[in-house]
Amino acid sequence: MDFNDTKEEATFREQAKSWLAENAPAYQGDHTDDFLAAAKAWQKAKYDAGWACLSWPKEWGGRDATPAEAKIFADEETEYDLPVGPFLIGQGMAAPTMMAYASEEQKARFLPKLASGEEVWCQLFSEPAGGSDLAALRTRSVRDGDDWVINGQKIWTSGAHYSDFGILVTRSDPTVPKHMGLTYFFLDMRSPGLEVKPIKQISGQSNFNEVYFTDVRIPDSQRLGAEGDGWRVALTTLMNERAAIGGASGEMNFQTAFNLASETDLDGQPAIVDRGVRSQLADWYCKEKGLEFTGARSQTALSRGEVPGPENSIGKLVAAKKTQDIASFCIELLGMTGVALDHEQLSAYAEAYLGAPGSRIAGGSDEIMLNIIAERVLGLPQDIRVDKGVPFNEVPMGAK
Amino acid sequence: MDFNDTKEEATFREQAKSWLAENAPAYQGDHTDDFLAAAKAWQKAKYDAGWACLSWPKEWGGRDATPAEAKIFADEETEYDLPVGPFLIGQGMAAPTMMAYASEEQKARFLPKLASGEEVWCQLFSEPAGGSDLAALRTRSVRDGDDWVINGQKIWTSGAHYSDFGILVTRSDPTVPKHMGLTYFFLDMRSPGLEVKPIKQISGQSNFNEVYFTDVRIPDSQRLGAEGDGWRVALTTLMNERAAIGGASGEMNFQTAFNLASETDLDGQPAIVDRGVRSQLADWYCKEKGLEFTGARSQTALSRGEVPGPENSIGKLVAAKKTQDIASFCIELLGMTGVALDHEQLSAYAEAYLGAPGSRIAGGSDEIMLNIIAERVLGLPQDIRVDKGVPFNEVPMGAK
Amino acid sequence: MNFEFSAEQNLLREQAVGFLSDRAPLSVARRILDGDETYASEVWQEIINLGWTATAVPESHGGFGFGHLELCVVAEELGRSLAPVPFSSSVYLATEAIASAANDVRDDWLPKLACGEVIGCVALYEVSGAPDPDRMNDCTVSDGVLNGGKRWVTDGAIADMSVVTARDADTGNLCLYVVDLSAEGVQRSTIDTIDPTRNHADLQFDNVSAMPLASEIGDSTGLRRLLDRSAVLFAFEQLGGAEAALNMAREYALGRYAFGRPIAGYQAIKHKLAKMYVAVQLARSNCYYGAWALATDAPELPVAAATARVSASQAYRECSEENIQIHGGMGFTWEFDCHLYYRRAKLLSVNLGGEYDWKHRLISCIEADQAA
Amino acid sequence: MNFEFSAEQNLLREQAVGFLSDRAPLSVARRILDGDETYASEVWQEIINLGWTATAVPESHGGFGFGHLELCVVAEELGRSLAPVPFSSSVYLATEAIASAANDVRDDWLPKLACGEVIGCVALYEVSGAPDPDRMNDCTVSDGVLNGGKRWVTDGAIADMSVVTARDADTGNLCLYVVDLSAEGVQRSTIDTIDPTRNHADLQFDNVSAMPLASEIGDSTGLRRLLDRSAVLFAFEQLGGAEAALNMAREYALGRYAFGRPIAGYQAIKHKLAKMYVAVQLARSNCYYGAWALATDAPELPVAAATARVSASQAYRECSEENIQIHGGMGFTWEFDCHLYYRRAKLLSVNLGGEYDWKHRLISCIEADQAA
Repeated sequence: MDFNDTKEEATFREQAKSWLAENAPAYQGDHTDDFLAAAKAWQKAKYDAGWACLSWPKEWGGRDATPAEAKIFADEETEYDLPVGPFLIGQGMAAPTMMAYASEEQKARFLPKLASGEEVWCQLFSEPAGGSDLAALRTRSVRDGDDWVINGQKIWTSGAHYSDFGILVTRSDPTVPKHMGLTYFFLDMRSPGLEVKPIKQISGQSNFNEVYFTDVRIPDSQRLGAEGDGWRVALTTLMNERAAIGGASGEMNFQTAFNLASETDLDGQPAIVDRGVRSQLADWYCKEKGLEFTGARSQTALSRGEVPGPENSIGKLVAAKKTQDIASFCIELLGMTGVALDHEQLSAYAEAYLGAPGSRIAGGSDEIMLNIIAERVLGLPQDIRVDKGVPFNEVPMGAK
Repeated sequence: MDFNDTKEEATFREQAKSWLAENAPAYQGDHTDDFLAAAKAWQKAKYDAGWACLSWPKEWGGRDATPAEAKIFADEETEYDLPVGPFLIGQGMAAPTMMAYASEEQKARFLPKLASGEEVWCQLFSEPAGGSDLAALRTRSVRDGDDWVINGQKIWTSGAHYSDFGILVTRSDPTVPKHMGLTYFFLDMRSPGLEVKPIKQISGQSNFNEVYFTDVRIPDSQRLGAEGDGWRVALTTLMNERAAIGGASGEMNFQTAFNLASETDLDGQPAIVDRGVRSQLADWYCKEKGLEFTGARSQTALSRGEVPGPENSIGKLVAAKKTQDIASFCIELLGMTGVALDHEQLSAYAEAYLGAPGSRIAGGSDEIMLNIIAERVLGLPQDIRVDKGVPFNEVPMGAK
Repeated sequence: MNFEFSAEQNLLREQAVGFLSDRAPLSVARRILDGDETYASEVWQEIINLGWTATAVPESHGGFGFGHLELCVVAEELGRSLAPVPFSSSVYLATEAIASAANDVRDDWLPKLACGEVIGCVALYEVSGAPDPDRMNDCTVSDGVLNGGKRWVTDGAIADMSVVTARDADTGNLCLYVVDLSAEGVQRSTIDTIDPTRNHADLQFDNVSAMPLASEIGDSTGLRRLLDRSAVLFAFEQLGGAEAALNMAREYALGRYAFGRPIAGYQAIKHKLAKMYVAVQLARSNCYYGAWALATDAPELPVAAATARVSASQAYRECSEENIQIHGGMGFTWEFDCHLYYRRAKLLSVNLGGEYDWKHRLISCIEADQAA
Repeated sequence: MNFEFSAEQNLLREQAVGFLSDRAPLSVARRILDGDETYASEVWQEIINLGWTATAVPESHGGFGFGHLELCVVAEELGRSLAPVPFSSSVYLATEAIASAANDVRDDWLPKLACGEVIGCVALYEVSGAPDPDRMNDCTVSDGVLNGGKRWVTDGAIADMSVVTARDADTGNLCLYVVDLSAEGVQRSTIDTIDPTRNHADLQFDNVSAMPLASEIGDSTGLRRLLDRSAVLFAFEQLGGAEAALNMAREYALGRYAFGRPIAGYQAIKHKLAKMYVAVQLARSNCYYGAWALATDAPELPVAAATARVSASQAYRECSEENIQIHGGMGFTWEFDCHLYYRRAKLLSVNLGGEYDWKHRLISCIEADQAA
């Protein structure tokens, strides 16, 4: 029971650390001006030096590293504030799917450019009417000669506006049960008939898009898996989702609340003196440490060549609610200062409070996380599915 | 918006108050020696003076009072510590069922003795395998000439050991769906073949019994409703349940915690000085007042001739958990004193902590209360019933 | 027992519901959110025409002479509609303060507030935290002249007059003063908050004429009473908002299908909605307690106000957060209305001091009662 | 990264699981609950034979010289089994205290504790509340003679020796002393608690000979260190109990049918179990942190111990309460085993100071760290 690397891991970490120390700072910090260009430059630098997509085969731009090594590099990389977001989906979800289902030619054509950051990919799965019922998608694909013609709408597509390619699940046959009529493709995001619209969130930010398809044509050669077998392909993609998304970020954490409570007056004393405040802070500290050390246990499993299980779902569940609660606590402590403009923008606490609902929902709501834990970890029965075996076009859909 | 009675109600309350002031004290206080005898004496006193079962017709021992008047008397009655428990089920649940389904002769025979307290009744519905699925009962009734023969087991029967009669739901036909094969009876609790065993609870008390039936015979004349129509009769009984049970008692309430926090040292000061403690206390105060005034709103509905709805389920839900939390809080505040013997018995807080789980479950668990509110108040869909329309003897039952 | 609103009061409610759903649906709040207006002036004008601003003002001063129960009804419905108007500032706060002022001040201002000729507000804050009299030291009045600054004044950029807490330069007592905001020396700068549907401004006073509300009320007694009374009305706004968020969540859950059935049929959602309902019911019952105490000026007012306020803040927080959660992905989009309640809930929760402060105060009031 | 128990430690765990499920199933705890025995002496004897009491004692003093990680493994499994034996008192507390004592005391007592020849305990409490050094003033030692009383001593009626906190009559310092409980002048009276499966007694000392553990440790330093170290081990017992309660609930929910299907399939139950699982996982991870700090005697020990303790107390409370709730009517019967966890959870939660105290302490430790 220690926090130390094995000898091999320590060597690897040293190499990673030293390469990062030399190269990362140049790409660090404020990259809002041209975030994508900065991200591509950093990815290219990693690729050129052999630090991109570590666990991938060498022939596609990786270095055949172990999952533990990949995690070590990722951890060290987060010590710097680097622009890595645009590649998470392409490298984390599209690439494993391409590896499993694309032709050798396609792999040779696309994977190295995913690794080098030259091309950015997005994922076109969710639809407005679907929500947590992912397979209830309606975007239609109809075969037309050597092409497929796509009509419909996707939603929650991160990075659609700057992506070069996308992975897409469609319904090719609505007359069979839900999971059986799906077909999976990848496509050029500049295809005619494809329109991207940003979604404005509560927080005012737009991290997601809606994508509209009007007679978009995809060559059949870009089908992944057999016609009607799209759900199986999608599961390959989704199995990699949790790993790619990671925990909710911790902009509002214990330390935020601790610092604020130390600086803010409550009844003539610093709020931190108050035992009720302390109790609340201690709760968050224990949650945060609990997640941190759960992470250490996962890393240990990787080190031992084991696969960490869906128990990692607790990270998102606990962290997102904690962020909301900490933001709310800080606002209440500050009173009106907490909800008002501060140096031309809303207080960081108000911003976090507005952003938190998104964190509690995007990538799977609290309730979905609980279902995952209940079913996949504890082995409890699935919810009853009234749509089981029912042809998709006969399943009740409601109005919304 | 006031707490005042209407003129008629005020007059009635005055009469009730003055009669109670004159008569109640004689039956008040420690009645542990022969609880049942004390209860019967008090009921008889009320009956003789015309204060028993106020809302019943006069011919059966009541006085045709309005529901609001009945509630006023009940409220005034609780100002004294009187032994009323043994009659709640008989008068509150058995009697309305008898009024609806028994013959005129039977009503004349049984109702006045229910009102006078001469005879005590119990309710034989729940079974070990049933739980919240009340209709899944298995106790069999088989027609044999003019009699029915009963075999099986009931559970959670309050007062079975001192009751004279009982109301009973049985399964007369297991080959039809759950709700369709039930038949309802009343029976003499001294019938041969009937055995009562007390259930010991966590708290060490025994408020409930198991009742075993071995070839118990009931005359067909004591059937209530048609053969196979028992569920409809049972619903009549159950509709009166919430009213009869009322909220969980508040032995551990805000004042308990407030007093203890005022007397107990925390870090060199009374705990009440601590804002975290205050915040906790305030929560309970708001819950308690919220329930109290929700009661006032129900009483208003009665005064206006309206029927208070199932929103009263919130009383049990909120109060039972609050009791558990207050007991737990008090224990934690006291440390070892809270869990140890104090004057030859466990601290009142430890006793309450041991009793609380029963309150959170008996009469419908927290989860059932939430379902009731969701379905009956908010009109949300029922849970999916996989046993719907399935013959009872083909429904999966599990091992427990 | 008559612990409900009367038939007449419920008639007023029906009228309010009809008017607000017609003239102040959520699209009006959204117009203010997305646009440059500081408030919905046409809705405000109609509210004046309906006489709501005069509800609890005595007939002697141009009001309707209804009691405060009627005002509670209006407050609940305004809270439900999220109407972006300066009602709370002008009516719960300024009018309440002026109504208890000395004769001359009252006779001067009350009719104008009642008939809507002027919009009032109350300026309390100088520093962060709850509105604590001990931490109001910047504004002082000397020889009837006010100097100093106030922050985060709700409707500060809209109002024509403001009640201001300030120190009497001679005695050091914290008193309530009334100030004409059109006077020279008043500077206002609009600030944005988490809820852009309500106007807020910082105010600066440089040698501005200020009238004491009542010379005999020293220290914080007058302020405390004002906060308690307005807290009941704010609690009703919170109650209305909480119930609206619950209803919105319920509607959505009934209409939204997943796996072939409405999500309202899944226990996770059912029980969440049931818990929201419980929170709303407890808040409603406690708000009625507050209303009774407010209307009868009962000695229980401080306890009742704190009880109502704590319950209503809790209910609104829970309902506004869970409403988003039940909406799933749609819930955190700008396009859906969920965030309007989420924003308003947080604003209303902190604007008279947060839940933790009111809980502290509640126990203090109970301690005082039980010691007496 | 190697933040898990080692293969050897897991082997020890397997042995412990095997032994305890065979020799100390819940029926043993129930025997003590319902009967007159103070503890399961036959289980205790076998535990001694297995050498568990010698786990972390150095070989020089008759122990196995394993580290404290092995002791954590044993603690978790004992917590899971609810074995009614004086292990925590004798090993986590008395042995830990003696192990850090001055040479003569250590050499005298440690081998006896290690080989199980004597059972030890620690006597801390004089008044209600957390074990606060400032509130231990009744017991004093003058010229090596102890007078005073201690209350609620776990295993006080079973133990052969006790470590006692008492004031040095000369300096007023609170020090740790060791007392032979068979000595004349020791009076013990067994008391009952919420968890009758564990023995408790009040102790009275009238002129009893007492040896200081270490003359140089004055005030509460020694006590504090002892509490921190034992808190980690208690946290592991709580973790084991919490997980056992979770597993019991899960099993029951899978086998119990309502409306034709297992109640484990209803979201209200599913999500409850998932939340219990989350609490247990967070507690487990934090317990490992505590174990690491304990085993390496890291400067993080105070923070790590408090973190483990708070998390484990929370997890055990939640799991033991919800286990009953999931069992429904059966859950609150004496006959079902749910209450065994419910009782033990509450006992363990308060016996070194409750959750609220440990949270306070956690923040104090963090403040000290961040100030340094």
